[in-house]
Amino acid sequence: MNNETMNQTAAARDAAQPVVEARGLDLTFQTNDGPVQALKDVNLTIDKGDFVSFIGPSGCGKTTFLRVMAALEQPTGGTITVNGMTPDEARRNRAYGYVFQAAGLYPWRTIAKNIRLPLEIMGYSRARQEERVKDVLQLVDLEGFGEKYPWQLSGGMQQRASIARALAFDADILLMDEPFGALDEIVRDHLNEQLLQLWARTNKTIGFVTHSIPEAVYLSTRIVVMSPRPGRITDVIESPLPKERPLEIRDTPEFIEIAHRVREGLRAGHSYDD
Amino acid sequence: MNNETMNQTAAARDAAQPVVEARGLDLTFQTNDGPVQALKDVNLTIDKGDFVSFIGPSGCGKTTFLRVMAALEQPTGGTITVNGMTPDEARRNRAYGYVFQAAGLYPWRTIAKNIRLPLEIMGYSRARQEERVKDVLQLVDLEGFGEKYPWQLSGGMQQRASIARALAFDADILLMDEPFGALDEIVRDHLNEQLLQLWARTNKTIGFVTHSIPEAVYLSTRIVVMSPRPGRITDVIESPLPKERPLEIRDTPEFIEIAHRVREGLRAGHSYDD
Amino acid sequence: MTLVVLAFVLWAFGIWVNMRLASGPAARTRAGKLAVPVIFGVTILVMWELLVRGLGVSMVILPAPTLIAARFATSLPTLWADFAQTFVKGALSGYVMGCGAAVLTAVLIDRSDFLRRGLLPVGNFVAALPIVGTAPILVMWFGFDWQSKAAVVVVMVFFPMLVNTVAGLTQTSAMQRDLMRTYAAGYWQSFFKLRLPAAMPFIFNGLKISSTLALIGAIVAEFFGSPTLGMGFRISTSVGQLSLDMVWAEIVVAALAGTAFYGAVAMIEKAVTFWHPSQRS
Amino acid sequence: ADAVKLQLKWVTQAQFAGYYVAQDKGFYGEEDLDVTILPGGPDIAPTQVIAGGGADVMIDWMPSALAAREKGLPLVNIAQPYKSSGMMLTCWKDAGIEKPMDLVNRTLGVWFFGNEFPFMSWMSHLGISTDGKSETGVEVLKQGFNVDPLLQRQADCISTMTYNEYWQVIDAGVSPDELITFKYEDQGVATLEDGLYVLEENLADPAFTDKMVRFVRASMKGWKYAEENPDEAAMIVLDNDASGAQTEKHQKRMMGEVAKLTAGSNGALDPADYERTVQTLLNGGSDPVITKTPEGAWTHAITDKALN
Amino acid sequence: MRSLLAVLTVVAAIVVLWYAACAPMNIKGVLTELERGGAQVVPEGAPARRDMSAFGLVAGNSFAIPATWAQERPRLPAPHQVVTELWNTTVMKKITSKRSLVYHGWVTLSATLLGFAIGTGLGILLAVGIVHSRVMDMSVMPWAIVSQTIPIIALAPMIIVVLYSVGVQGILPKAIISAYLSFFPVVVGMVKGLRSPDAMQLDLLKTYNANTNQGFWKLRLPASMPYLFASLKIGIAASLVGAIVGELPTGAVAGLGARLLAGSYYGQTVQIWSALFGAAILAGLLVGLLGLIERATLKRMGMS
Ligand SMILES: Nc1ncnc2c1ncn2[C@@H]1O[C@H](COP(=O)(O)OP(=O)(O)OP(=O)(O)O)[C@@H](O)[C@H]1O
Ligand SMILES: Nc1ncnc2c1ncn2[C@@H]1O[C@H](COP(=O)(O)OP(=O)(O)OP(=O)(O)O)[C@@H](O)[C@H]1O
Ligand SMILES: Cc1ncc(C[n+]2csc(CCO)c2C)c(N)n1
Ligand SMILES: [Mg+2]
Ligand SMILES: [Mg+2]
Repeated sequence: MNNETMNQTAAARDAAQPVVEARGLDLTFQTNDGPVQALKDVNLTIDKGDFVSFIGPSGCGKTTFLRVMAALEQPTGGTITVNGMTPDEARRNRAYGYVFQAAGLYPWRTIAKNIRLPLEIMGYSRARQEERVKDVLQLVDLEGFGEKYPWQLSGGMQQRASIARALAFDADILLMDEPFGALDEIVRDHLNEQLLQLWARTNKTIGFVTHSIPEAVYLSTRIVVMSPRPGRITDVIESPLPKERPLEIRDTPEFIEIAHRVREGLRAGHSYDD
Repeated sequence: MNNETMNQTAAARDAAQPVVEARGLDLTFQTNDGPVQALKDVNLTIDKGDFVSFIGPSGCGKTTFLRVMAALEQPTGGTITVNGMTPDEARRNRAYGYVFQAAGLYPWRTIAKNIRLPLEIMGYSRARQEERVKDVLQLVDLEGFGEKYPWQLSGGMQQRASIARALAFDADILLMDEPFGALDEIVRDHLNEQLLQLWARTNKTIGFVTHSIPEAVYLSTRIVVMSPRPGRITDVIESPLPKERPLEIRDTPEFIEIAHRVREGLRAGHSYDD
Repeated sequence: MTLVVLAFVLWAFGIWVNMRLASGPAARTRAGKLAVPVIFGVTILVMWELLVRGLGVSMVILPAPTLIAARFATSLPTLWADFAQTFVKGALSGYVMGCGAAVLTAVLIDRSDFLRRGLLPVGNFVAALPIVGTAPILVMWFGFDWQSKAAVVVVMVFFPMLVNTVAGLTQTSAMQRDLMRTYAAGYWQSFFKLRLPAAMPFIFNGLKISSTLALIGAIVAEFFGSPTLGMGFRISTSVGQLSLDMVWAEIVVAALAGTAFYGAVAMIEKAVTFWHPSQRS
Repeated sequence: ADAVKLQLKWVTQAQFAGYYVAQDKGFYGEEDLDVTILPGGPDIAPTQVIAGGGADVMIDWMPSALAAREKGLPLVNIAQPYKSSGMMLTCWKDAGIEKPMDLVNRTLGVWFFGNEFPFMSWMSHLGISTDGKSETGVEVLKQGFNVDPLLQRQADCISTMTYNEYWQVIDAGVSPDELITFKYEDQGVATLEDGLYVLEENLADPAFTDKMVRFVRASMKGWKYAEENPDEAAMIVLDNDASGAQTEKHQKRMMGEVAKLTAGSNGALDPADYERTVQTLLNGGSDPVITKTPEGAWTHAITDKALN
Repeated sequence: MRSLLAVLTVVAAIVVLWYAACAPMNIKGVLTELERGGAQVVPEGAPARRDMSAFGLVAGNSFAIPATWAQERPRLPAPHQVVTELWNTTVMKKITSKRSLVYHGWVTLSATLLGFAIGTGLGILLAVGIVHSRVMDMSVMPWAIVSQTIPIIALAPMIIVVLYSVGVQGILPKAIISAYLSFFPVVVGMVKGLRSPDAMQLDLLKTYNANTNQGFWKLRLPASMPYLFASLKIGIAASLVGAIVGELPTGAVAGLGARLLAGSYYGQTVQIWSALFGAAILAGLLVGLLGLIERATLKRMGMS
């Protein structure tokens, strides 16, 4: 596969160079009742193969930061590079797989066709398309729903379809905005495991927004805690957990210790007295 | 308060009589590629003052069952009564406060006006409206956002506004469809506590859909576990936890025991081998 | 007088039947959906007949439906020839050319925000030109035969179609577009896979509006010069000769053809935009 | 004063000068009449207006009135201020047309809307078919309101009135010797134009008849005044034109031409002219305007009282 | 600002094309006139030129090009001719004069506005009925569509006659025709708008047991506002066309329709074009005005 050989040479180069490097990033939205500072002085380095989770109260700029990385939003200050280029150049190199906070399936395509969409655009052969669609449908446990239209599925099923769509092609960097928000714990655990396996296998770099502290701790090599008004990074927690993570790791003291630290960081961003 | 005296006499009567009683409930959607059985032979009794959580894989019919209770969907078989009447009669008596899975705020109304909507419809006086809006905005930690329009808020903030809207008036029965799905753990804990307090204070009956097992266990007097294709109830777990529940209760063995049972029930509904 | 009273009794009856039908289970069946408007129409026709007879309205003012039907039946060859001239040659060819050109133009100007900003106001301006003014000019330019009628139709349908298509091409949500951006999809890829499908409801809106405009345009244009053939020619000539039954027979043809045309477009719409919420309920 | 509503056949122009003069000079007032003049236009069928009760009396060409009568609308001619017909066919000389039979195999512009009858009769008189260009037929176009088809050479000939469209062709820069005209009057197929018609049933009402007597008397006074003072009449017409489209030059010239057509009439219908019109129409070939000789389509009752 | 520049560029391009088009469009008439005036043109004689290509004639007689922009009765008047005529008939004439386009525009405008008011009112009423009553939805909507396939210009004279016979005259008949043309877009748009609330928004009201009335005022009506304005803009343009059509069978004594007709009747192309532009400018102003109202309303509703 062309893509994979490319990835490997890239990996060799990236060992020294970080994948994402943000320096003093600012982003202010101009709204009709004044400016809203969504990101303020954000500094962050993400290395090749990192799994970085973003956690923080609602409205703290998690989505916004993900969008800046994917060149969907222009920062109003500071610099950011992705693979040593601007995010937009990286985008044009098809570096990203993005899972949005809402499913965003195209209503005129069936689930299978929705998943096939990026493959068509990136010029996969017919046979490869079929194969990938089948694989990822299975991955998210939606076999048999390929021929349904999006509105015939429940909210959680749609969300899984959109995850499948992002996994169907081999993007270097996977950006996921609360992908598992609408899913129950069991599916979530299952998909968490699958995601970890995929990550370990492919050495992708993953940016992941979540509201669940255990999920963040379980998945990440690094947890970024954010705080709102204005949105900024208050803490970056490196995880000492090994790359190999059975579900039971969640009961180990290290795990609980990190979760505690994240919770403390998170609480600092809130105004509740408890 | 007129409403409350009414509630008390109602409570006396309801001690004997269940609030919701479903017997052999079936619901089949007719779609263009054949019927989808969303609910099959559902039997459930909810007593006055119960806090019932519904948990289950996505697509198992949780939303559908809530909608049937609120007379938003007609069952195709079986019977259901609410307060001894049909759901539709109960609806006409304004028995329900409903929080939808998506926020569903009216975009042409500010947050405060959105919350005021049910109050206007139910003929609250101006002064009472102001007062209620102020109270519930505070409850969900959105003071100062009353005059913003929905799209000026992040996803989580919108969801909180929609919860405030359902709490603004004194409905007998509160039906909440994944109300805290888009919120981080801290806010979620905070709102969980608030909800428990409200419930203890007002003796409301609450139906609550969630994907979080700890949340279900923490909040409920009874946990209904559902399973898909066709959607049915596989387990109903009574909680022995006291009505008074500090957050720390989540570390007690009883709590962990119930959570374990729920997890097992949930797992049974999935096809994963792990 | 009794006829007039009868007319109103019948009207009340028709409404009553429809109320029953619409609120009953029949309303969901195909037959029920067809029956209600048909009953409504038949009620109006019978009322018309009874009122015209009952009030003794002169035939040169408003002929009774039976007279119109009789004239329709005896003039089929003429009506057919007029229909072919006006609808097939004038309206249909103009419709195809106008709508086709509009969609192509929309695609062209869609690539440039500058052109879009510049052309749309001008387009709105041209769309407001009244047909009574443009028709004589176009007859002068394109001659008396169907070509000038087609030209009038092109002018009439071009801008509603253009405006709708351009609006439709912007009808994608930010998230849908962002998705394409993350794939680094090319212009034509996101055009065919996202913007065109998303635009379809609007394009069909334009096609439906244009379908009624096209026939009217072709007919009206014939008032300003035509060969001795065509629906507009026949209508204006027959009015002058006080053959009101013929006028109405042509109007019936126009209504039938126009409704069938509209219905055909609506059916294609249903098949193409089945996914849109307005088609799903 | 008694109210009278008069429906014209066409827009306000010197063609109807007599009535505007009678109005302006107070002739109607002298007869204790309150006359409203309703202008016509390309979309107005006077017969329909009178049938609908929109007017008491109307101006129309006799073929159209007789056709309406056969359709069941009993119109009666009560006066005929126009003695002769002003209609003609105007052709390019350079197209090689010299005599009526040269018309075959050419494209001709004709007015429809009830005005096609004289042309059809003439063609059938000549034995020329109107079904398309051929050695024995002509191609007919439904001419619009203006002379463009001739100027643009979309047609070889068009219908014109001596007092109106012909001069528009001239005004467009064409010199009279580039043109050749065929007057219906000269071809022996002239039909009566611009008569006054009312509904037969109204004539049974003495009050109505009396009103019409006074109306015709005043109108004829207006016509005679207009013939004698053509320029003043044209200016009166101009004052009454609400569209602001008419020009002084054109109206004065039109009045001059119109005066030639009204000159021979005192207002009373000449039965001989009527017979000739009916004969022309009855001979209208395969699709004649009228199929049987009309009965009671005219009366002298009004003019007899009005003019004596 | 950007938009203005864009519009000006497009207009400039159109004007250039327009001038260019005048030459082939008018060349035959110009050559005939020049020939009458004694000039030497190729080929000689109008019949010879009749079937020749206009471009060929322009190429062969390039000296005649300026004359194609200054004809008295052109097939296509040059832009400056139309502008001059517009200027002369608006600014240079007293607005009470019958030759003033402002006067005629006012006559048409009054019928347009009355017709628009009637049509919009009727359209909204029908839409409300259709949305709330199944009978109306099922029986009226198909016939509303049929009504728009009937060529109103053919019916207009009869409508006027019938109205006349029952004593309705003056501005009202015109307004009724204008209303007939404008009610349909309003019905279609409003039905769409009143039905635009999604299932969840409707369900919410259902849980409050809101009555139909409350549902209308608090949900359906506000949700329909963008649709309402879109269809009002189409409706007012249709009203204007309706008023102009309605002027023809009322004797076409005054109004833009009368100007169009008189221009057509006397072959005054320049007058037709200026009346046409007058009508389009009027429509543009009306639509622009509605746009302003729309902006203000939606802004107040927080929807812009
Ligand atoms: N397009 C926009 N225009 C104006 N303000 C915006 C826009 N998008 C986001 N914001 C504001 O920027 C801030 C950050 O928003 P963002 O969506 O990044 O939050 P988030 O961390 O993703 O929250 P959540 O967890 O609720 O999704 C919020 O205050 C939001 O109101
Ligand atoms: N309007 C509808 N038409 C057809 N099928 C439907 C409709 N609504 C729901 N369904 C089907 O009914 C089943 C139950 O859906 P429901 O929305 O109740 O699931 P849920 O338990 O709420 O799931 P989630 O956790 O993802 O919200 C699903 O299979 C869904 O596809
Ligand atoms: C559409 C139409 N075209 C021609 C005439 C014929 N016509 C009758 S009177 C008159 C005035 C002559 O200048 C003319 C031209 C008409 N009535 N309607
Ligand atoms: Mg977000
Ligand atoms: Mg659900």
